[in-house]
Amino acid sequence: MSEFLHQYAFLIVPIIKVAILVLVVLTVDAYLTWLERKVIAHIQARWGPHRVGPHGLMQPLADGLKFIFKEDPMPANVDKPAYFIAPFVALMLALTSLAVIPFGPQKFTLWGYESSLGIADVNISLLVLFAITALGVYGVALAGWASNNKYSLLGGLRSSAQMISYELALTLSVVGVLLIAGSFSLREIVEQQGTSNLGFLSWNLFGFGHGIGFTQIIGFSCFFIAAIAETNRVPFDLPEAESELVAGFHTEYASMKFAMFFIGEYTSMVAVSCLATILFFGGWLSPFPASWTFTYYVPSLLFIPFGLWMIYDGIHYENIFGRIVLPGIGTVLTVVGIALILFPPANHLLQGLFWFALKVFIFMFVYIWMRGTLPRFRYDQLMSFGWKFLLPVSIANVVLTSAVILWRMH
Amino acid sequence: MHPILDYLWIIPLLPLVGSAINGIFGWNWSKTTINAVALGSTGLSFLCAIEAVREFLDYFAQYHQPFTKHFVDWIVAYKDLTIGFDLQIDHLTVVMLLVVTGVGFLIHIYSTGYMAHEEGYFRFFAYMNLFMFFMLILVLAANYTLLFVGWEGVGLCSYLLIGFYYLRHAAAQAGKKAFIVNRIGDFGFMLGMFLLFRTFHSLDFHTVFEAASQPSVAHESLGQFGVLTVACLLLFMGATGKSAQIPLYVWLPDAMEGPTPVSALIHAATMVTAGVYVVARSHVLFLHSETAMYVVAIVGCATAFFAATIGLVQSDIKKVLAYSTVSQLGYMFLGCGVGAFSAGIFHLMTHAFFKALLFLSAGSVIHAMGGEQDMWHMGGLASKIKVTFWCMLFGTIAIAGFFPFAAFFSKDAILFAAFNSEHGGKALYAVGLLAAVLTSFYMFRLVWLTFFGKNRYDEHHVHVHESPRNMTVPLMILAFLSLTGGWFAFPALFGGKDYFTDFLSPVFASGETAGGEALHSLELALSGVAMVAATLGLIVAWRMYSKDVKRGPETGLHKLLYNKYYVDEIYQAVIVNPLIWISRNILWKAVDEGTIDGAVNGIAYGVREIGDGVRHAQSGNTRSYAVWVLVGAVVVFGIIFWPILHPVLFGGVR
Amino acid sequence: MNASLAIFFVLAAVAVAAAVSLILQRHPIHSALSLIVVMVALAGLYLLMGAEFVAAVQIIVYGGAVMVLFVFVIMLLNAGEEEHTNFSKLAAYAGIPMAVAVAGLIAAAITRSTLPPAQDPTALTSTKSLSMLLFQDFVYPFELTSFLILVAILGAIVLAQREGN
Amino acid sequence: MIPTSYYLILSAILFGLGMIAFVFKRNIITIFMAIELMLNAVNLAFVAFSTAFGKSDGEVFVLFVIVVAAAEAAVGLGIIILTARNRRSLNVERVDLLKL
Repeated sequence: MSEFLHQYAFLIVPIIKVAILVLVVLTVDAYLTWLERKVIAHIQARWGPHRVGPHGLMQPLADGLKFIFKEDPMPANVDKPAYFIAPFVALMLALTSLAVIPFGPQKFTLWGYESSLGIADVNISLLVLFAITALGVYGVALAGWASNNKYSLLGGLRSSAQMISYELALTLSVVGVLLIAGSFSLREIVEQQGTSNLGFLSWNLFGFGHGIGFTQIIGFSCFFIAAIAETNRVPFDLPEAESELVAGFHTEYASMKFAMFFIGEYTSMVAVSCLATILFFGGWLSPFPASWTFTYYVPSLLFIPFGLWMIYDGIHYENIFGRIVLPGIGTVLTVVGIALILFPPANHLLQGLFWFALKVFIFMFVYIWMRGTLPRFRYDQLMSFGWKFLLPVSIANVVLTSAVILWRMH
Repeated sequence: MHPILDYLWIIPLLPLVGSAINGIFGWNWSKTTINAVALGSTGLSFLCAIEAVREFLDYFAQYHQPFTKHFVDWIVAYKDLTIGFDLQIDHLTVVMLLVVTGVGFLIHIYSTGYMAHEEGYFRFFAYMNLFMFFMLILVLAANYTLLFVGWEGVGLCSYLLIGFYYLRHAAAQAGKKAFIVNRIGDFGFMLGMFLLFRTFHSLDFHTVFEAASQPSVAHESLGQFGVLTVACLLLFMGATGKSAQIPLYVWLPDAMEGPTPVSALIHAATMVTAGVYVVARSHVLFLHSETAMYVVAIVGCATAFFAATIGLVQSDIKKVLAYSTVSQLGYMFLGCGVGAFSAGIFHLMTHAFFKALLFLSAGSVIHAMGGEQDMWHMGGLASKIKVTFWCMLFGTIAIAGFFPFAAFFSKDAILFAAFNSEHGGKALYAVGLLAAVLTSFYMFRLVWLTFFGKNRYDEHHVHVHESPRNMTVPLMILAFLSLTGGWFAFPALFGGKDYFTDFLSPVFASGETAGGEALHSLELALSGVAMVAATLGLIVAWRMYSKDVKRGPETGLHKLLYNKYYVDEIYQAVIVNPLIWISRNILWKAVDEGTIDGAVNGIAYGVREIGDGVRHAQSGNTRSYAVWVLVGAVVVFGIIFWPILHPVLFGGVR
Repeated sequence: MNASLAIFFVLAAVAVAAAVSLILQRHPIHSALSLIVVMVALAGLYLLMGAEFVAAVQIIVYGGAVMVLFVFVIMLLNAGEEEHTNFSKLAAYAGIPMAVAVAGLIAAAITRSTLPPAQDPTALTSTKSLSMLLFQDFVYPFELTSFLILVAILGAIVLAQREGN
Repeated sequence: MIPTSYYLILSAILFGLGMIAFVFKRNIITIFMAIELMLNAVNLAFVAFSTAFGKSDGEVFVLFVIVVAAAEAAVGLGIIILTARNRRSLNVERVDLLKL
């Protein structure tokens, strides 16, 4: 048994990692929807989902079941192959993009096969990521074209145009970071952000790790805006502008196919957030200088109070189910927090993941926040903004950064 | 040291500049301005010529050789063909130079009066100056090519001036005739030049004559049809064309269509003597070939007689003078032919004087008669236009050869030379003498018909008036010259030396036929005979025309003569018409339209047919093109990969 | 039969199959999809050969830009199934044989020619050295290509704009 | 280790398929795709050689080819749009006149 494992570890370990990742990502997506609805509701002074489970915590589950069991009608004379392929393309590419993202610093050895946190650790991971993002267009375009529906077609064309337009800005805004890091490997990019002992100041966003002048704030701004556009989110969500295109390219899709688009979108949101975290926010690095060892207890300091609050809040919940579930979760969190204090190795293991997750969560929140806040762009505004403002600015950023680097070299 | 010699080109250049100025700007200038330019340029070049002569004599006294100067390279074509713009002066050139510029200048002055009322005044003088330019080039040239340039140039000017009244059909025709007939002669001339170049690998006079005087060459030409003979004959062919000798004389009488000053300058004094000049210039070559000399002498002699006979009965005053010119030129060639080159040139000079005088006087008469040229409508003019009459009389006496006028000396010298030249000289002399009789006859006939008897014209329409001063003065000067022109040879009569021959001796020293003092008594005797001949002509003319005569019916011989032996008609029938027929039916219809056009059209047609066939490959269908590309690729790869592939394909073989 | 060889054969099979489907598909958009597959497969082959950068560029530019352009145009012109006209007899009869002949010649030449032994992909130059080559030895051609792109953009704009504006 | 000749053969096959597509397809756009396919085949050969010789020049050349292909696509598709507008057809066999 074990020698079998040892022999084929190079296959088995990645498979396991992929399984775990997919599960996690799907769950995260599901609860992102819940989070989004909740947050927007509260922004709009509503309750949001509140029926299914306490605080509507079971809502995603219900939605999933609904998606699975719903009828899947197919419009007349659509282009079948394209119609079927499109959602798969969308979802698959989105998931694949996560494959090259490193989630933590650690390398561990399982059955004599050394691997890292993260599926594949290729040394051009960033390029691969962009390559996959570039292909992301097809899902939308094909869907829009195949549905044999003018609104869908318009939506598809719009989103494709939007994607390739902002892809340029996206890629170029990253070049600054690449110039500083001198590598395509995300892991190396993160690591070189931690070289100095300045904490968050040495992140590429501020760039003090290398001395004054390497700040990538411009780059980050361009990147984030372009990323939003890439993922068709507000305020760039024209492809699915209900008011004008009745939901754009996925108008004709129902049930599971629609779900695929949906999941794909959220996954790509996650992926982009991870990317932003890695490139500009030091990935899994903690915002404090590495020498401040006491900061290792920050996770616990977050978990324990939150858990205690949940217990307190839970026991006052109106229905019995909630009174059981919420305190349970609270207990778990508190226990984890205490455990982290008690077992430093585990704590050490979790540090990277914690900070990474926290940063990504913040990004997701910003996404949702913007959706609750900003109005939608007009199409021509979108295009002219992308081509006439974003692209030049990111190019200027590249020139600036390379100039600074040259200046520093001499 | 020699300002003019060093810049010899100034002499021809001046008339050219004058011609250019008049020709370009003269069209709306006043006659005064045009006169200033034309006369100024000509006169200046005359003065320059005199100065050049003075300097040359000085130079000759120093170096005893002709003056030659190379100015610029003109043609550098072949390793041994380098033709420069070289000018040369020797004693022969001196004579020609003075005659051309001097007489030319006088005639220019005359023209200002004669042409005063003509259209195209500026055009006339532009042509005249241009003619002067080319003529000077001709006489100054130091190699045959440059000489040929002048030769063709004067031909051109003669054409332009004959056709000066280009609105008159006859004038235009005459111009063309002169041009074409000259072309025939020039053809021979060019062949001669080619032959010379082929033989001596040069065309410079100096080189050619040096080489020709080598005994080897002389030996080579002993076979009577050696290279030199042929070359000389060809050159002489050119000379016959230019100097209107048998058989190419036909153009000169027609050339009288031009204005009279033109006839005087070009067709009497200067251009037509170019042939004689060439023969004299090339005497070194001619002396090597007795045949050529014979031909020259015989042709000259024949022309002298033949033209004189025609001159007997012409009624147009200018035609008479034209034929007399032809026959006088014949004399000159006779002189050259019998080896008396200096005598020929001597006659050339004197003839230039008196013939110019005669023509200008005739022009004056015509001017007086208001354009009338037929002598049968004149008569009794002697009292009305005295100056003209006397000048004409001077000229007549001079040409008739009375003592002590010019032709007496020059013609005598020729006849004497002919008389005591070996083989057949006597015959030549006899014919020459006969021609002299005829000459004095038709000249006096002209005088009587024109100036004496009762007038045969209509008083009311024609207002006879003496010509203006600017016409009569040149007449007087020429009259004086034609009286004194011959006196260089005066002492020869009394056993003294002939200064003219003496002057030219540096040039002709090589081959003058000796004579002179040895047979002094004989020469005196022959002079007497010549006088008698002239008097005979005078008396006959007096007998026939002194009393007023009616124009008799032309019959028999008279008719034949009056129609110039029908030579023009014969030429027309024998040469011109066949040529036209050949050109039209063979060269044009068969060769040009049939062969050349046919070939061209055929090629075009073939191309079109082929294109029509191939065009179907151009279907415009991209897929077909793609397949063609593939076919090409297969071929190319097959060739490139052949060394690798043939084991695959033909591995089994052997 | 080691892993890389297996991967090679898989990718090669995919590529060829997709190319064939490019030919057999009646609808241009399906041909376009097949072509995308071919390109991705080729990218994989490049990775296999250790040419990572080229692989990435292959997908980004070809897959992400050029083919998207194609798909756009197809959508824009709303191209339907292609009609199987046969106006060109030559293409109908000689076309495919000729193409096969060319390919065969090349293949034969390849099999006949002596090639250098394949090297270990890991030994291949890294992206960094590639960039060195590109920006030092080939810098002028590189700049020229940028001009080319500029010209192409202008040309495309001029061509595609309607007479109206 | 994979012999270079495998890659070359593969590229030859792809190239041949591209040529077949070129002469076989009638739709201008598809024919254009065929050209792209041939370019890709050539690229494969380039990379294979650069691997075989262990020099990056081949890859550089591939980059240039890709750039040129992109430019070509931009212009070519522009032309195709124009043609389709004027001719109302995408069939090359119907586009066989230089002027309408």
